[in-house]
Amino acid sequence: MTALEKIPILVEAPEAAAQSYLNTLPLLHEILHALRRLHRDGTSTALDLLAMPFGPGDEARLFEFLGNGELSAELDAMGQSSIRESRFSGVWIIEHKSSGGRRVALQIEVTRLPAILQTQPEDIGAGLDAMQEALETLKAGEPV
Amino acid sequence: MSEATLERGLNAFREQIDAPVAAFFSSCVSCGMCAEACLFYTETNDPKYTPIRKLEPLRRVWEQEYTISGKIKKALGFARPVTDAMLVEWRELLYDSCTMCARCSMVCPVGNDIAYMVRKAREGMAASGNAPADVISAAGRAVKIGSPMGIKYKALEAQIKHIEADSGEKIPVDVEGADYMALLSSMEVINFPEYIQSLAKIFKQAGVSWTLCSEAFEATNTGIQIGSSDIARQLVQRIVDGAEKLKVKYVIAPECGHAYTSIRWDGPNLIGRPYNFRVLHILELLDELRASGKIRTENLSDERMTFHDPCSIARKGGVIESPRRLMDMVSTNFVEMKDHGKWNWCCGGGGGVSANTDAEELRLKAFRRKKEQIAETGAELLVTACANCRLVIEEGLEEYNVEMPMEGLTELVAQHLVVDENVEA
Amino acid sequence: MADPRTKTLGETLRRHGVSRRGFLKFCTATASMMALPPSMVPAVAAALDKASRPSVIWLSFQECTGCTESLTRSHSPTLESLIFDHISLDYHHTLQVASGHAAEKAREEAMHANHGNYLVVVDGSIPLGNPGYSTTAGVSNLQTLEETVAGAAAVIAVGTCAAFGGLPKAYPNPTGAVAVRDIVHDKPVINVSGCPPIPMVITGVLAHYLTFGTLPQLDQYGRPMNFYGTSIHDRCYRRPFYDKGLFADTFDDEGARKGWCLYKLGCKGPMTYNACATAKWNEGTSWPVESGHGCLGCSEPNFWDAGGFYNALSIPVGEVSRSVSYAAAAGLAVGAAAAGLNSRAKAKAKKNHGTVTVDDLEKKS
Amino acid sequence: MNESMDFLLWARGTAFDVAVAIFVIGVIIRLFEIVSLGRANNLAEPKGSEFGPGMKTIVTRTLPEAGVFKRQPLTVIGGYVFHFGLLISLFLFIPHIELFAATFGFSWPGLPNPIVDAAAVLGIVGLLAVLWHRLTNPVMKILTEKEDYLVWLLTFLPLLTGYLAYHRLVNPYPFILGLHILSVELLLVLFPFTKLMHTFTLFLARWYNGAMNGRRGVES
Repeated sequence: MTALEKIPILVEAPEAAAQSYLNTLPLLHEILHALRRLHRDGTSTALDLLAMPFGPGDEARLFEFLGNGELSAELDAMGQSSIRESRFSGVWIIEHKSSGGRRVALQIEVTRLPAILQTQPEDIGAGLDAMQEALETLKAGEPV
Repeated sequence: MSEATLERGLNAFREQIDAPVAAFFSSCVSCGMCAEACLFYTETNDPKYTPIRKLEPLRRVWEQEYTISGKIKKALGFARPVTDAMLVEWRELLYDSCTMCARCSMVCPVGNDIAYMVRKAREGMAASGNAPADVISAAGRAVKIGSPMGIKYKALEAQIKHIEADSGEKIPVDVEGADYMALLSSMEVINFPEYIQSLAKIFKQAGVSWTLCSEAFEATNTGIQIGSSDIARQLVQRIVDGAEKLKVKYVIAPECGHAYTSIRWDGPNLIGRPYNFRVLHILELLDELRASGKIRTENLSDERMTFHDPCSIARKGGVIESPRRLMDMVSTNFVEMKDHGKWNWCCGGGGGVSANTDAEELRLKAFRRKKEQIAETGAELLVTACANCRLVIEEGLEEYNVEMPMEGLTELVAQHLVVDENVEA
Repeated sequence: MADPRTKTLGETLRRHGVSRRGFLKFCTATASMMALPPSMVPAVAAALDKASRPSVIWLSFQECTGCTESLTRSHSPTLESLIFDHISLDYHHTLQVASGHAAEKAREEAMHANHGNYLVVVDGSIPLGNPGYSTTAGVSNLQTLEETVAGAAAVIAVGTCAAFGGLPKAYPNPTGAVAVRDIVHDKPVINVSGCPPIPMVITGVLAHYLTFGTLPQLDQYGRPMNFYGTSIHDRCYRRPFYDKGLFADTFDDEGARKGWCLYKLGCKGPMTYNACATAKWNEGTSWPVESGHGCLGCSEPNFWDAGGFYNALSIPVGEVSRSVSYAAAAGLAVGAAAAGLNSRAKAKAKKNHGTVTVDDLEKKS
Repeated sequence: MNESMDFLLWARGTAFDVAVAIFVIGVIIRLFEIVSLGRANNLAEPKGSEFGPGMKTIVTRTLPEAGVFKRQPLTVIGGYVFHFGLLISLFLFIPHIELFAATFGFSWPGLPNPIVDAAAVLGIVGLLAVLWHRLTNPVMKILTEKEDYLVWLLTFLPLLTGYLAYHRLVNPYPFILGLHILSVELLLVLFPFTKLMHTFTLFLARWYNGAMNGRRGVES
């Protein structure tokens, strides 16, 4: 993005951004249905927002509507990721960026807790090893 | 003179086809609406009587001779030719089951004037010797004797004497320089001489200078009915000669439908020049006399009366409002039929059908349409202005055992006429 | 890398210190890139974990290098680059360091070592008019292609030139250009059309092969359904304007400013199948319609010859008004002749009129 | 291998030019053929004029007479529905207007697509209804010839393929769009040589009818 931002761009069509393209409403209904399913029988749903035909401003309007909830988390693995609950509990917005800062995935997850927040079994193993090694290093003498 | 052959008939078709005919055939989409306007279909439910279908021979000639695609089809052998056998089959359709009433011409969504084309198709039928035998004989009598019913002037002369003796009215004959020359249909001479008497009474009161012509009293034109312009021309010429000889200003068509159209609308085109007199229908003249105050009526009847519009006078002749004003002169209780004026239903006997015994059974079937129409009005008296309609309706009513008196409108006006004894003829 | 071919993608990433969370994130992004639904992420993860490293040979024929540019134009490390890092790109004119005989030798070695397993990527069309129109190291494109493809597992035709003949094939096709599919009949050929194709789509196809070891489901043009299954029109954010009948008539009118449908300005979205509307370009910044210009239909066969770019799709390719006026002139001439024939025929009928009298109304038997 | 796109290009290119040329030449020939047959100068003293009543009949014949309407409502309603559906789809769909604009150099406002879509559905339903009527009504049965079915099909196909193309019910789109255009070309090619000519000649026919009756003082 950095290189593109250096190019002076005159935005000729501010009206275009200001209007709704009617594409977000069906999506919001889809989220509502997913939330209803989650409430009823605990079924989780994930929606890939990059596969949505968004027009200018559609995404901003969607996020404005969803708002911010109680919880938000940052993940630093192969680039930054942000995971936050919307003002509607159970509706999560997950954005993954690459190490270069480019967005590689944008999802809505309708679930109790997004899986990516849970520690993965493989990582627990790695954590166990790492902690053991750290403690062994500690035994060598220095105080904590 | 030439012989009645298929080729002469086909040639007549070729001659008759003009731009309107080509436009009509090009426009037909076989929707069948014309059938619903035709009493021969509505009363029989037999689809073969669908008006546009009656024109198939003419249509084929048009397609094969006057369109590129038709010529190609013909060259490739796909075209179905018009044969003598076909024309024989079509005789019933073009003569027995069509009175040329032109009701179909009024409803066709694409605007086809089917009656106009039937008239033209009959040229080919007559020329190829496929006209009905009865109409052929009537045409022979009309040309050779002077009237399709075979009556000569002598018969009329006798009637005139009779009327003059009975009523004391004077019937002027061959008066040179009279304003009006009245024409008659032979039916009036034989069946309804009251008409002649009524004319005398009304004209005397109105101070109209009129005459009959001993050489040209017959107004009907079998040539038009059979579909031969050559014969029709001979018959019209007789009237034109008579009128010109007597130097009249007006010729008055009698209470007869096709007589009016043939002398009023076809005549000048048959003889190839405009007249030097004008043609009026008797109802038009009476309406003029009414408007100018020359005739008045009294003792209006409160009998429930209805009026049957003869197709040739109303829908095909444009005399629609005059009879209504005249009805109001004689009745306080005039009721219209549901479909009237230009939308009237034919009596079933026009266009030569009443003269054609082959068509009799069908005509009586088709008459049910008129019978119902009359019944719907609840009228006690049926008035019309065509001797042929009157005979056909009387016969039809008799067939269905309906009691219903009938009158000619001219006679009714004469009956209610205010007669001022001081007026001199 | 000791023996890169034996290593799975999971191992490679773990060696790079990528956590399982990071791997899951990578899989989510990959699934998104392959246009797979999020529910497929676990399957993608399981497959990618075990994915081995394929050898890829990239052949460039009659092309403009736009396709390679599209793929490599990223400014920052991307997912595509990760996928690319994992494949073994053993031959690519533009990108490889080796040149001349060394380069050709690398290709031959890769073909030999991975016989039956390597992927061939082709960009550019193949001239059949005269082999001399395009050669590499004195070898005609046709020969190179046939040789290289012989031992390949599959061929990916990247760009409209390779997929459909593209601009070289545009009328009057001076070089006799043909598409890969016109030559290769005995190997699976995946067409990744577009001029250029969306980089994510190129990588997505590679990722699919990498992930599942199979070729994706293809449409009738041999294109992966998950990218080319829906038209631009059906996924266009301006579609509601089309449905409402709101169109831009010029590029600077009110409709254009308000972002209305560009159909009248020649947008070929309705006949074009591609993922631009969702994948977008320039790192997801925008795409032609969003920037205010109609779709040219560049991922479709013969798009170059499909009439003016600025003519609505419903306007015929030729000049109709000219055809109409010529036809009208011809019609007047032929019509006049037909009219003459009819008038003559009718005049003749009038001349042949046999007078009808009452004595000859009956047929003579 | 690019069959459907090649097909679309052919339909939008050569085939369209040929079809339009045949259509234009054919229609002109047909009109010349009709008018060249002439109409005799009428010598009878007129009761009314010809031109005005002729023009009036062109308009008034669009409405049916009450009596025949009651007897055959399906002919009238089916006819209206399919004609309006067809005409709206043909002349008020914006992609079609673009084509007319490119051909004649002027255009007119169109209708939103859902309305055109509804009109096309009505057109299809209307055509199916009139076909059913033609197959069952005794009058239409006796009048109907092969050409009537051909003409029906020629009219039906563009509506059907247009509907399928608009809703993208057939894949790939270029194929169905090509079929749609081809069906129109078929219509154009056969138009001048079939009853489809009524589209133009009905104006002549109605005018003649109105004029000939108007001369006699009758409104027809």
